[in-house]
Amino acid sequence: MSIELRNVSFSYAGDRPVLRDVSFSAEQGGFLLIIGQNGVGKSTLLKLLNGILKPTSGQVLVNGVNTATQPTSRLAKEICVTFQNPADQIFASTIRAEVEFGPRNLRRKNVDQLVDDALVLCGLDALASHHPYDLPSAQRKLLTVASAIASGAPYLAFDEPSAGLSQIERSVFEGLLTALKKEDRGMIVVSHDLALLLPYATAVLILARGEMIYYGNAEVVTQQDGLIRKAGLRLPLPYRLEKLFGK
Amino acid sequence: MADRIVIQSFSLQYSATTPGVLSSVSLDIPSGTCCAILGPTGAGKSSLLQCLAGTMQRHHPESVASGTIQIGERLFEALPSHVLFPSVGYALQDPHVQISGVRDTVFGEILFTLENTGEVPDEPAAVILPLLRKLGIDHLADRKPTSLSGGETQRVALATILVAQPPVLLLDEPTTAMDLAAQEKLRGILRGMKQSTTIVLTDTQLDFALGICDQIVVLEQGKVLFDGTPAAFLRRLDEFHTSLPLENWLPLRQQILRLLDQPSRLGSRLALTLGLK
Amino acid sequence: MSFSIRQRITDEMSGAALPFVAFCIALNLTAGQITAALKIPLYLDSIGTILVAVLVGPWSAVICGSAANLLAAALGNPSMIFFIPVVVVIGAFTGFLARRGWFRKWYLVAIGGVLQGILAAIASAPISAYLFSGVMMAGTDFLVLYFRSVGNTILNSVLYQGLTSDPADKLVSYFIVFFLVKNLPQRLISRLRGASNLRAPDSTT
Amino acid sequence: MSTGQSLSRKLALVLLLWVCAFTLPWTIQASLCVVLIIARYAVLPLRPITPRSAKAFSRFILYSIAVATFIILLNGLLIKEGAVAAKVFGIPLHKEGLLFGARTASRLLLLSFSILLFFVSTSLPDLIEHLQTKGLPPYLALVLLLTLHFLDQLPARIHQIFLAQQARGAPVDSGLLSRTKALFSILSPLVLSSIVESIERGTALELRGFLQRPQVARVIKRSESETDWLTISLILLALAVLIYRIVQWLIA
Repeated sequence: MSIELRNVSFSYAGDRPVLRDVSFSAEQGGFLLIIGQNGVGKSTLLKLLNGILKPTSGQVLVNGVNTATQPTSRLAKEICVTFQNPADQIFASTIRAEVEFGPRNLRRKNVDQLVDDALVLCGLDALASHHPYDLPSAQRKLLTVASAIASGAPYLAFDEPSAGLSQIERSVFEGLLTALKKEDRGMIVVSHDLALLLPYATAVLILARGEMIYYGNAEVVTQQDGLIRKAGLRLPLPYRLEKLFGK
Repeated sequence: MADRIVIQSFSLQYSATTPGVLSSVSLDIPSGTCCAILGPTGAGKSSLLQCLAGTMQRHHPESVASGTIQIGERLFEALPSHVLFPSVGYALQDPHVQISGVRDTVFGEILFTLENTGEVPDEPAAVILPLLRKLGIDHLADRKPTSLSGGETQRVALATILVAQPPVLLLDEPTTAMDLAAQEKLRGILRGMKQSTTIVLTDTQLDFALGICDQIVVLEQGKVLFDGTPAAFLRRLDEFHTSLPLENWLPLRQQILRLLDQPSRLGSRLALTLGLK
Repeated sequence: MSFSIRQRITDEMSGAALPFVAFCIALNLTAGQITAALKIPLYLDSIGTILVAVLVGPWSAVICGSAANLLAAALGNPSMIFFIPVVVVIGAFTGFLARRGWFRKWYLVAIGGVLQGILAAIASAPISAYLFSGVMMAGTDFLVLYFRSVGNTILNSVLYQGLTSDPADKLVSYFIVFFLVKNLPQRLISRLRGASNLRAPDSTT
Repeated sequence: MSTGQSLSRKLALVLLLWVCAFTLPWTIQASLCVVLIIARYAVLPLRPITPRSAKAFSRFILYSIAVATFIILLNGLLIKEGAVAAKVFGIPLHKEGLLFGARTASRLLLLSFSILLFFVSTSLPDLIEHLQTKGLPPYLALVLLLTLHFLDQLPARIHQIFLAQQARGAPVDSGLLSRTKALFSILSPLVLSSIVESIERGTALELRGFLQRPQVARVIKRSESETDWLTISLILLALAVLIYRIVQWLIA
């Protein structure tokens, strides 16, 4: 059981390729962190995962099924992709109704249970009857995470899930990462937030100008500064200080 | 040019029946410095900025406030009743919202601010182009404001405020969804304008603030937990691990403190990195 | 008088309300297109106007409706310009009802919607009778045709047709707005002038 | 020729045509409609400025033919006065009715074509800018420009929302009922987020000093009112037609 990309390239009609020859596989219980500069093709990669976009060449396999042959509504049962902007998806007037949307669409059997668990994991259970737009934006972000968890999909993919989170939500987020690992869910996360996510990553993929310049274990990233630089990124300040002290 | 901000025992409730968002906050932000207000969601950071910008009274007519706010020469008992622009510039968290979209070009969008203030110079380009150059976006002057990338939008949004040369600049969580390279660029820009502008920014993390700010304020549940220099903050780092994400910082604490106290090459390099010098 | 009207408009149209009114104009234009594309037998093209009337005020609603019809004309449907008087009536009347608190209770909304439909029918009848002789190139033309064929004047036929179809359209529009407004985040809405239209009078103090 | 001048001329032309639409005999009005359609191709300042407006104009020509036909035939059928002028599929059409229809249709089309010709050949932002120099309050100009901005952004927004909801399993590609539901799940975030965003935008405008000082809200260089003879003659012509018509009516 895995999500696998085999030599995937993608270009929007007639344009130059956004992604070139990307291959990786994400396992259940694993955490793949995808890093790279803005506009490097990370969001395109996410859209390939659930078949919203189909690869120009190569294959995307979700649990062995080629995405080219399946509609997104079917693939959404296996992998739930959440985009960056909560405003793109929030439509209900209560938190609970919002979180219910996914599992109901996917016809899960135990909707109430899924929703309750997700709300508790994201620390939103006490706010279930509130209007999403009455929450601070950081909690609205967690709401989209709760929606994804409640979908019941074995794989979850996120675009910058920790952007704008403060310490309160960050500790909630770390808690749910641990819980999801225990549930054997697979995570694929696109993020700049190395400080928060690098410790949880089981694999890291670095993209630069549409190409995969590194795919492998996470420790190497903090040790080889050049790798990060090559992607046009910088390590968080504490990591850099650590190096400074090491010398 | 820049204005000093003095806030004295300032308290705020959104309405008489709801719990307070800010309780007896007192701050002194000297002119031409940068102050970072840090704290978790709901600490009252944005509310404080809204009070300083003058939107609180307008948007929440039922709010109850006490204490005084002094910006430059002007003293307000409780809340200012109107938006203080262009004396105070306030950049919202989402830069896309800041760009009105009613003008075809970035240049026009920035000119729009000058039209609003009623102070359009005879040669607007002579004011706007140098500003764009300073922010490193002069090549975007003729672009459509809605066709820009996130980082570019942020700098254009900043320009729409800065063009009015506000003596006080408020930035609400400017680094959300910015990669570190973009943060570095913004930090450079802010450093360049500190002399002429008093900057108050809010953030949920420490990293951006270090290296730019002269003063750190930690706010939690409407109360000031800490108010002092970055160096003083680093000394008391472990007190704030529930309010700020510091798990990467705490292991380094001892070393930072040791190096800060003894002047060595490594120490001065560290001080430089953290903006303590 | 002209000063006071101007003053009232600027009172309603604070900076915070402007983009909202603009969005509602866009909503009017697109709602009409969507119902046309889906072949739903309703116009719903005054939803934006009604929303502004409730959340901002009557003057802004009049501006919203007029601007929407002007832009619709500019975007390829010139006959919308003739019906500006009708949207003025809709904006002003709905704004008036909202000020009286008619958008707090569902049954008042229902009565208001029907009344609004009748008013809209009366306002639009002379226009479509005189300029179009009742031929609007819409499904409702058959009704006009029927009324005329049994011996009514053009004006009366158009009026009868309006009275059979407009109340339903406005009733649906009113309810859509009623539920929409209920489901909006109250914290943000309070930045708009008309937010007090929705609160029970005792809680405004 | 400045934009302002060209706009004044076009506005004067619309005024003249509207006066004609309510005064002159229908035969002249019908011929004026044809003249307008030709003018759209022949007169440079009246040409559509974008492919989109050119398409709108072509579409309206087709629509106008249909409307005219319907108005004329239906009135010929329903107004049973005068002799039977023609029979279509055995249905008698009366002369008075047909004439009434022709009068209505030519009036309607002349009014419509004059408006449409004006708009397709004019850039809306230019028009708004021009009206502002003529005293349109800045907040109204801003509302109109913002509307155009929203309309411009709408397709991209809908696409984004569509993707987000599809990823959550919204059934966008099956059965009618679920499609209606999916429509709801796309329209709701659109309306909700647009309203929230529009209010935020309003705050941002306030924070940029918009309408803070109404008295100096916008310093617009008022264009010196240069006398443009074409504009003046068009207006005079409109007046002449009106007076001629009133005199005729008084005599009769």
